[in-house]
Amino acid sequence: MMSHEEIKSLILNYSPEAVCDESGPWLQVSIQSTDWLPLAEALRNHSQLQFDYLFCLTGVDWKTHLSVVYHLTSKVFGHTVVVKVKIDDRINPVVETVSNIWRTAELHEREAYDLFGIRFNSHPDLRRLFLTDEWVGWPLRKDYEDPINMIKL
Amino acid sequence: MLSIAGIANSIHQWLNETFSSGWATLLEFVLVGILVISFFAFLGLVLVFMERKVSAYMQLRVGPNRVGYKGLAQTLADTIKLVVKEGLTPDGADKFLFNFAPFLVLIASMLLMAPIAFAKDFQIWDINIGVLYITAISSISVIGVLMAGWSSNNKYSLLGAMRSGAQIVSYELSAGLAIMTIVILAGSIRLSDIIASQENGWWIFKGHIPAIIAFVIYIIAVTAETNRAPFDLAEAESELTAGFHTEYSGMKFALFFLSEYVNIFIVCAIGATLFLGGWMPLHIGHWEGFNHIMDFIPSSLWFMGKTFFLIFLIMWFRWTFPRLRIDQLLNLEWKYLLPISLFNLLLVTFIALMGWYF
Amino acid sequence: MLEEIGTTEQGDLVINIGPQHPSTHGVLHLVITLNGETIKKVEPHLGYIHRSIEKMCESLTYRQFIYSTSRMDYLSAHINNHGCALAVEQGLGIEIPPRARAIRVLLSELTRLASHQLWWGAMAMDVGAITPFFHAFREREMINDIMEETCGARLTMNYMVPGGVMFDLHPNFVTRTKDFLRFFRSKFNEYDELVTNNIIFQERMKGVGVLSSADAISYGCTGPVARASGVSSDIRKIAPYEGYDQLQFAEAIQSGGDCFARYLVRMQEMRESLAIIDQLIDTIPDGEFQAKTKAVLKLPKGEYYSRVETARGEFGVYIISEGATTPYRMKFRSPGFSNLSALDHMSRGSKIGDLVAIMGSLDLVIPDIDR
Amino acid sequence: MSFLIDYIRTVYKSVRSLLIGMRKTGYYFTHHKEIITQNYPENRDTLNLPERFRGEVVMTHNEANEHRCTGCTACELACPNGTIKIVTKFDITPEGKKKKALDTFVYHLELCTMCNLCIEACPTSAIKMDQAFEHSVYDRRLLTKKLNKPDSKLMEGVE
Repeated sequence: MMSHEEIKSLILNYSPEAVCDESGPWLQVSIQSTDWLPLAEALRNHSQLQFDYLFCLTGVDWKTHLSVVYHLTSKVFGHTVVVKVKIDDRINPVVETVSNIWRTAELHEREAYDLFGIRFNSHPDLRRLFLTDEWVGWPLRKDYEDPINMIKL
Repeated sequence: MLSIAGIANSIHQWLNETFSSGWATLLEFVLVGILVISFFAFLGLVLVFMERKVSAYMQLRVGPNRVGYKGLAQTLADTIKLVVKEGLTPDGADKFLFNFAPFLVLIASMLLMAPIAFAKDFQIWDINIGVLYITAISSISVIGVLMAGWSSNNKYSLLGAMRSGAQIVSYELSAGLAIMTIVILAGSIRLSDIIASQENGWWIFKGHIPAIIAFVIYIIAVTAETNRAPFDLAEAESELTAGFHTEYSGMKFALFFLSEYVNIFIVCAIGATLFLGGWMPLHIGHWEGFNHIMDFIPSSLWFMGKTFFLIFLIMWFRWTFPRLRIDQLLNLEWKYLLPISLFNLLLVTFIALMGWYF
Repeated sequence: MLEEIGTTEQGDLVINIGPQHPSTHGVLHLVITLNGETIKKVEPHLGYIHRSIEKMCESLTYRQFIYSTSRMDYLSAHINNHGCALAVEQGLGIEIPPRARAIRVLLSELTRLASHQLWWGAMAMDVGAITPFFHAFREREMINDIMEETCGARLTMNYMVPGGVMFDLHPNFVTRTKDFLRFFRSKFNEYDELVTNNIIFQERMKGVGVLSSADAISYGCTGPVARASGVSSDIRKIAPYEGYDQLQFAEAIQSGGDCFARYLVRMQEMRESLAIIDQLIDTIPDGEFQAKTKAVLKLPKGEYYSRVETARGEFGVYIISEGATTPYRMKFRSPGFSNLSALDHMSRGSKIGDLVAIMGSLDLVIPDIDR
Repeated sequence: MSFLIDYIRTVYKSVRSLLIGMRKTGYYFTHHKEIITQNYPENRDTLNLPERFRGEVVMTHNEANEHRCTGCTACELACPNGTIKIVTKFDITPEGKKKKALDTFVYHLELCTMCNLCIEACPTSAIKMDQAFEHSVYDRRLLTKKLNKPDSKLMEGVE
């Protein structure tokens, strides 16, 4: 089990622009979407990190930008890290897929695409998951409006 | 003594006295036809009700208990519901085959009724190749199942029918070989002869080891042949929803349902005839008093009792065991049942030659 | 053989299993490509029961949203609520009274038992034995009655509130639970007699749907599915919550990775749950069953993540708060969703009957997948 | 030779495991006292539901047709699905002041999930959960209920 400091220094090696936040129980790393793929490969393959288990993938709409939050754990060492990937382009948000690194990401990324409209580059099968193919809009975005199906309390 | 055979004989005499012999035979044909069809309907009602009650008690339930006295009329109510229900035919189906298949299945099971001796001297047709007739006719029903599966234009049905075909064709082998065991012991393929040969003891007792092995194999094989659980792959509801009869509704479905139960009755009746002495009462060696009491029980009751015991056994299997997979099903037949029954046939031939049976 | 798997060509059968199908236990829709009886590809189509609970939660307060998570994994509704309550408490920084903790753990384990019992019956029914289903319901009914008496509902209890539980335990709870334990122990060997030792059942399960431990991790499998592949993934052990670290129980792990291993893991878990209940039932501390909380809950700005072990695996609640009375973003990491993603991998090259057995051994609850 | 022994052993073991299962179902077939089915609705009179069972929300009224609801809308705010709608009116108190009071307590049973949050939120214990569970009706509109009885008044001393 590595301390936050050690993980942090290793991560900063790979993406020097990452911003780390140690306030929570887990180390939180914020990076830009362009830096994500090299960091993901490093997190998975580095012999001291080995984050082999992606247990949560969350899309978040921050009104000004979108972000994807990856919760990663290493089953070998037991340490956990939270990576927040910031996507500035709200109109056409794109981020690299990690479904080839963590197989579970395939369905999770489809979910994020379905509900937030985040495109995952080179994803093997990026389609709507829950909603019908002809659905218009991205329901979990904060500015989504649907006068027919949405019930306001 | 009033017996079924006596009644049948007096009707036969009366008809021959009243009409010319040609008319009398024709009337007897009609009479037998009506009897078989009504017996069919009655069997369907009774066996479905029995199955529901047996399953209910095994599953800690009460079973049907609302319609009629203690729920006895439940199956009747269901039949009425099925009769008035619309029989749908799917759009892409082969209409003729789709509608013909349930009747073919039913006719096949009706034909099987002919050589069965329901009581002493009470048999529709005592054909001299009885056993051969049974094994030949029982394979016709698979054509009906294949027809139903193919003509439905449904992939589930097709898969179910194909499974059923593979299954029935392979299990007929060991059922036939098990029957052969008794044929060797009895020395005849006429059913009345086989029953007569069991007057001093049923074959399952007289033939000891090979007969018991043959009996077990026969029960397993006919369970598979009638598509009953644990071999109900043709209609495996958790895999293929309803298999070959997925697209059937109303009365056409009811015919499949009916013929399934009648088939069970028939294979159990044949099993009872071959292994358990048909209508022969239970006789034990030299216990004259006991044997005499047993003789008082009517032969038809003996036959029905044995048949329903076997039916209960098959129902018991269904409500206890999980279903096999198709490859395991074929493995069981080709790797276990067939070698064992072939070996058993050899054994019984040897025993019969040496006269080591009682 | 392997090359041809995974491609659709002429002569392949494409079959829709579901959305209405007896073995999908709900409205799961699988499009399977078959070569004869052999499966080449399984593609899940989801969304038939998608209610977007995550979006709904954004307009519900922290007290209100807990009830809606019961509707996700309805078989372990109580544990789902538990995870939500833990996340809110983490944000509020409340200390929960010891009595409330004991009650929560007790009911969570009872829920796990009830869920596994239903799974056992459904699993047996998937492979064609119908009778065990009713036997499973006999015991499950007793748990439901206990739940009904204490929580007021049988399935979707909504017994959790931030800071504790809604009511105190019912006075009959302890005696009835002990009765149940005694009864269940006396009937537990029936489970083995009817199903586990049955040769047909073993043949159907052994060597079917094998998932290696590396694949289990990569596909994000949790709960019994991961543990059957030899991956230690019990949140109660690796990140103990609610005093699970003070209880004596073993993590059920098997190495086979096939359906039978998953079956054995769940059977073992039932025994462990019984052991946990045994340890707690006589030593429920006295005191408050609810911590004092404000009428209107406001979580400080920040992010909160809580993990619990439901009957199906790891359930995560991820709350992003902007300091308001409602969450800014709520994410539920449901175990079934990740477990389902391994289905295609596991069932390639096996028969249709195997697919049904694999689905049964994954213990899928469709509302949990769709959310 | 060992192949043959294995073969026979497999057959024996398999048959034995099947027979054990059949013994169990056979036991239940013959022991009818183990049946767990309840005969509903014949047992309606003896059906005892636990007092905490949540069937529907009702408002308690005493003999003088008085309820305890002040119309504070705490339950309406606590409800996650908008099941409760409270219509208030202004009563004139003897002192001549205007006072907010309950006019109609509308309860949409078809939306209710029996989560108990309204009962927990009620400051005056005006509403409670009832054990009735047979809610089926042929018309959905019948499920929208008015909980305060006609001409009922606020109980004395409830603020």
